[in-house]
Amino acid sequence: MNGENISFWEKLGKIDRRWIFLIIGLVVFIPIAFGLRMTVHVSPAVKSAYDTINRLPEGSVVMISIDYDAASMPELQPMLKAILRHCFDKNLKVILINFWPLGLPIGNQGLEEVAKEYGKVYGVDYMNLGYRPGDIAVMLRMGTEIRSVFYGDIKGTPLDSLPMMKNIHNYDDIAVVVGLEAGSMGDYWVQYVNARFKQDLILGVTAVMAAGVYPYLQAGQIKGLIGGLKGAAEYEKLVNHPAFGHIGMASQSWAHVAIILFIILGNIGYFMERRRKRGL
Amino acid sequence: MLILLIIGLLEPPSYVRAYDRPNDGGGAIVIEWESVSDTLLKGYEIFRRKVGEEEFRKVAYVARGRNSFVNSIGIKDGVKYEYAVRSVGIDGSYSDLSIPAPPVVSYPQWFKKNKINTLLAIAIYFFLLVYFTQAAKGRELFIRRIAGLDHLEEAVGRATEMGKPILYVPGLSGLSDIATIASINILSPVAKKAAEYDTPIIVPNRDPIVTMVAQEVVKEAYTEAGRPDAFKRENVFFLSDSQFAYAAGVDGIMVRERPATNLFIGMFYAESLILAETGNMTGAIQIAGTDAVAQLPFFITACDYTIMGEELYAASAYLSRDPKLVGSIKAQDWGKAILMGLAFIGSILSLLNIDVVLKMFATI
Amino acid sequence: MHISTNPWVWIAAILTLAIYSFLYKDNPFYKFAEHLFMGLSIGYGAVVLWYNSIIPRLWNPLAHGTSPSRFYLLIPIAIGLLSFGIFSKKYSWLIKYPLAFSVGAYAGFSIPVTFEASIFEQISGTILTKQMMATPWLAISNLIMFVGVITTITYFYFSKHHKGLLGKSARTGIVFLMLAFGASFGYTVMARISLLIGRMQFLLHDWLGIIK
Amino acid sequence: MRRTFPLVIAFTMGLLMMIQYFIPHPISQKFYKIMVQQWLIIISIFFYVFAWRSFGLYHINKIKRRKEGWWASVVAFVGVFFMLLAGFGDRIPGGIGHFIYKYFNFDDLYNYMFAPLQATMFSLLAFFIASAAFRAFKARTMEATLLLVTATIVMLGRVPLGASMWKGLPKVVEWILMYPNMAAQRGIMIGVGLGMIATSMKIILGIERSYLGGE
Repeated sequence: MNGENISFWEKLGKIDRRWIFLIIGLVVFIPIAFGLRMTVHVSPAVKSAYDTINRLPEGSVVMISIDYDAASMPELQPMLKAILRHCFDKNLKVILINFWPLGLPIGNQGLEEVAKEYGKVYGVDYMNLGYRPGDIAVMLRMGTEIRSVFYGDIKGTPLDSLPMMKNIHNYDDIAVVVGLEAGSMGDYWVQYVNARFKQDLILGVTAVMAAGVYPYLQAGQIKGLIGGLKGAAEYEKLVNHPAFGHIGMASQSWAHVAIILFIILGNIGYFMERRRKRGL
Repeated sequence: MLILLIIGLLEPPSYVRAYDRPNDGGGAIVIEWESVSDTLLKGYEIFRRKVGEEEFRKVAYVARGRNSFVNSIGIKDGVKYEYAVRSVGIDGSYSDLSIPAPPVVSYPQWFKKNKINTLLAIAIYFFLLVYFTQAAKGRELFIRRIAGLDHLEEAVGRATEMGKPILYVPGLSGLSDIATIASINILSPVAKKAAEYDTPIIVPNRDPIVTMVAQEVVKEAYTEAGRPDAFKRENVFFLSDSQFAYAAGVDGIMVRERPATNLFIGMFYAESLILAETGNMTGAIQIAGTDAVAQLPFFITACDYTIMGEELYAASAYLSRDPKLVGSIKAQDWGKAILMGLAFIGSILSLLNIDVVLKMFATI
Repeated sequence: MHISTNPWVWIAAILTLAIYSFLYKDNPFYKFAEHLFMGLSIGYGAVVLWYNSIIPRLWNPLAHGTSPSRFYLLIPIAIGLLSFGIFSKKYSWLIKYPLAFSVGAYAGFSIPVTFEASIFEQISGTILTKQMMATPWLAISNLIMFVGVITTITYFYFSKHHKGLLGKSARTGIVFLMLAFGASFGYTVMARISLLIGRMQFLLHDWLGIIK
Repeated sequence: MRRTFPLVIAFTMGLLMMIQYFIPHPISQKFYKIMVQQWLIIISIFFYVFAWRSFGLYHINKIKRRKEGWWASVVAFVGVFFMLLAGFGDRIPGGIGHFIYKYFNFDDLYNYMFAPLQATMFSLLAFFIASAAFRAFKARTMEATLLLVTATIVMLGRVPLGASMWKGLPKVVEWILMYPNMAAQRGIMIGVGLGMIATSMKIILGIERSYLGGE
């Protein structure tokens, strides 16, 4: 009896890795396919991002910068959608801007999708500036006049023919800039736009970057920080619209639990084997 | 109404000064002023004119809270400029222009004075290196054991016993990464051993220049081993220059050619674990070596031995025992000792409010 | 369910599944996808090289440029052409010229930059300041950090036996190294799972249309 | 000519590139720009010819010898051909150019073939990170135990589950990342920095010359 028992654990400890692949695939697949969700606790960093936007009076302008591409889409797109829902719900005006050319279609797709949900009108409630090369130079020149860099919007429509842009010229007319970051543009927003123009900033970053950006929040250079899919899920909770962040977070959590269980099983197998070998 | 107007009148900034930006290639002037404390203040406008011109022209606006600005647009070296600043209120009103700063000229410098510490550090290290490489001539110097390097020969031997090839991945970067050069230095003795044992060595490459260098190095190793005819050029080849296409290709080689020994040495990125896990699946003995801090954890978990960080740069000395190269390791160790000493002294001094050492390591 | 009717999406989905089939074992589907991927990458690289390097850096200045300095471009072209010596046995040594030129330049360039980024910045971050000792908790944390940096450096000490004080210090360094590697490993898991989530999203949303 | 002169070139170039860092004067800036943005790139272009030849020979060799699975090498060439056609097809005049442009659109080829392949290969890491953890994280020695315990704590602290088990966990994780983790990374970087600089100096001095290949 006992012998069988031990060999079971030992076998488990040496299980073919394809079972592990299968389990990881399943724990990620199931929550997505069946829309399973996860209870999420809101962290202060995300709450403070939410509060910053929530405090804005109706009609204020929020600029969202799409600084990512397809590779970071699973983490940052849910963030974009949650923030857009918050803005449209509060009747804030949204300007999208892109610093990664490959992010252009991704950002626009998210914007149009959420705008449709809320019945918002292009050019009146929201608009997309598109992409201009030049990173920091573009950021700095928008400090004096947006039109000095963007003559038209993403489709080439002159800015002045969009009703909402009439009184928007530079950062003075923008209440908050939200940077969704997969690279170094977030540092530029802080080091150039916040430092030089005292512009209020919120950053949404990939999970890997979160620890590196945290000091900005501590130093008060940014008003809020949304980190990874987890941050997106927290924001979804705050705007009361659980969506992909929650689902993705369920996948994440189950995958993490699965890996930790693997580690534990592996160790049980290892100790059983060692005990048996000592016994012999 | 009148009272409001009087209160609303903004003061111009005082004590405006302008000077050539130091340590640059010219074409930039720094303007500074004393900030105005007024709740109605929105920011400042900066004006410029060439000496001799009548009218000031606006060159920039900065928000309140800052009291300096670098003017680098439209500045010609050797031309005299005058600057003045005025305050702007939140209601759109503005003050008079300040008293202009004395005329200023921008010019390029020939030496970055703020980088003198870097230059000095290079000089000291260079001296150490030259001293120890010369002093080491004809002497046997000690190097501590480096496990990963010790097992290189054993790994080559195992492939020979099993009659299977060796896979050598020289990293995914080019020669601009010094780690790649370190990898080439290790490839040379490994290829030589492989040639002696008559074991094929497969070297897939991602960088065109590295492909060429690797071919030359392997060919040379075969010649040195006295078997130039055994060298097969098609075994050292260019696989793909895209990171993941390269990883897919190397995975394919590992499952089809079944090398008994995989060596991943050089610069690696996220693909490190894809390579190392696939290699582990095929049951190969694996030695990795990289200075990419972010990839070390994955190599450590998936490979049998890992040459970590600086060990990679000690490799060529360790394997060749060439006194000159071993001497350079001595210099590296002296560098570490000096830096540790300075970190100690610097900490003690800085806690006593003396920041000399801290300033020595400034990089501004 | 709204299965995609876009043939391109089907191609992308089939290629995705072909790569995943490798997880079970090597098979012709993976081999097909792998080789297609390598081929595409070479073609893509060539197109990018043509439009991003050859046209703007070589063709345009030489064919359409007017400044006399454009003829200086003939120097790197000449140096680059030497690499073709490799195609002949007799002149293969010519390759050493472009190699020495590039490697020498990169080596010289990296020296001051490495000094500042890898050494100056790191040492000045390690030196304890009054701010870092502001509260007892901060002080303990930063002292641990300081000890960690010093002992890790001693682990990389090569020219002395790791015995006595040096040995103890190096062993402490290993403790810090292991802590760091474990932390980085655990920290990265989330990002890697996200990549898989992204592909699942593509398969279930863009291709099969099961999820919104 | 064959041995010494390349070393002289490496020495000169190394010294010039190092010195330019300390000179802000426009002459020095221009030298840097011309070298890094023009010359070094132009020189590397020529090596691609060699690389493509190497790629071609590798696959032609397999096809010629009818090595097992040689058909895959044909697929590789088809891939190259598709991409080249899509990239340069618009330069082919007339009906063929139009046909190519319509059916071999460069962006489509990139977005629906190249990019998904890339993303999928990358995502294999999700599986491999799990199997690597399972296999290697065993409490064999003190060091291995430390590695596995830290990894597990950090993993738990990154998901909501960890925080619901113990509220302080995310803080602990942050502390580990900020202090001990940072310390070791700094230590490694300083060592690596010294090693890299020493190697660079040895290249400039001609002590390290194996990158030049044989004599």
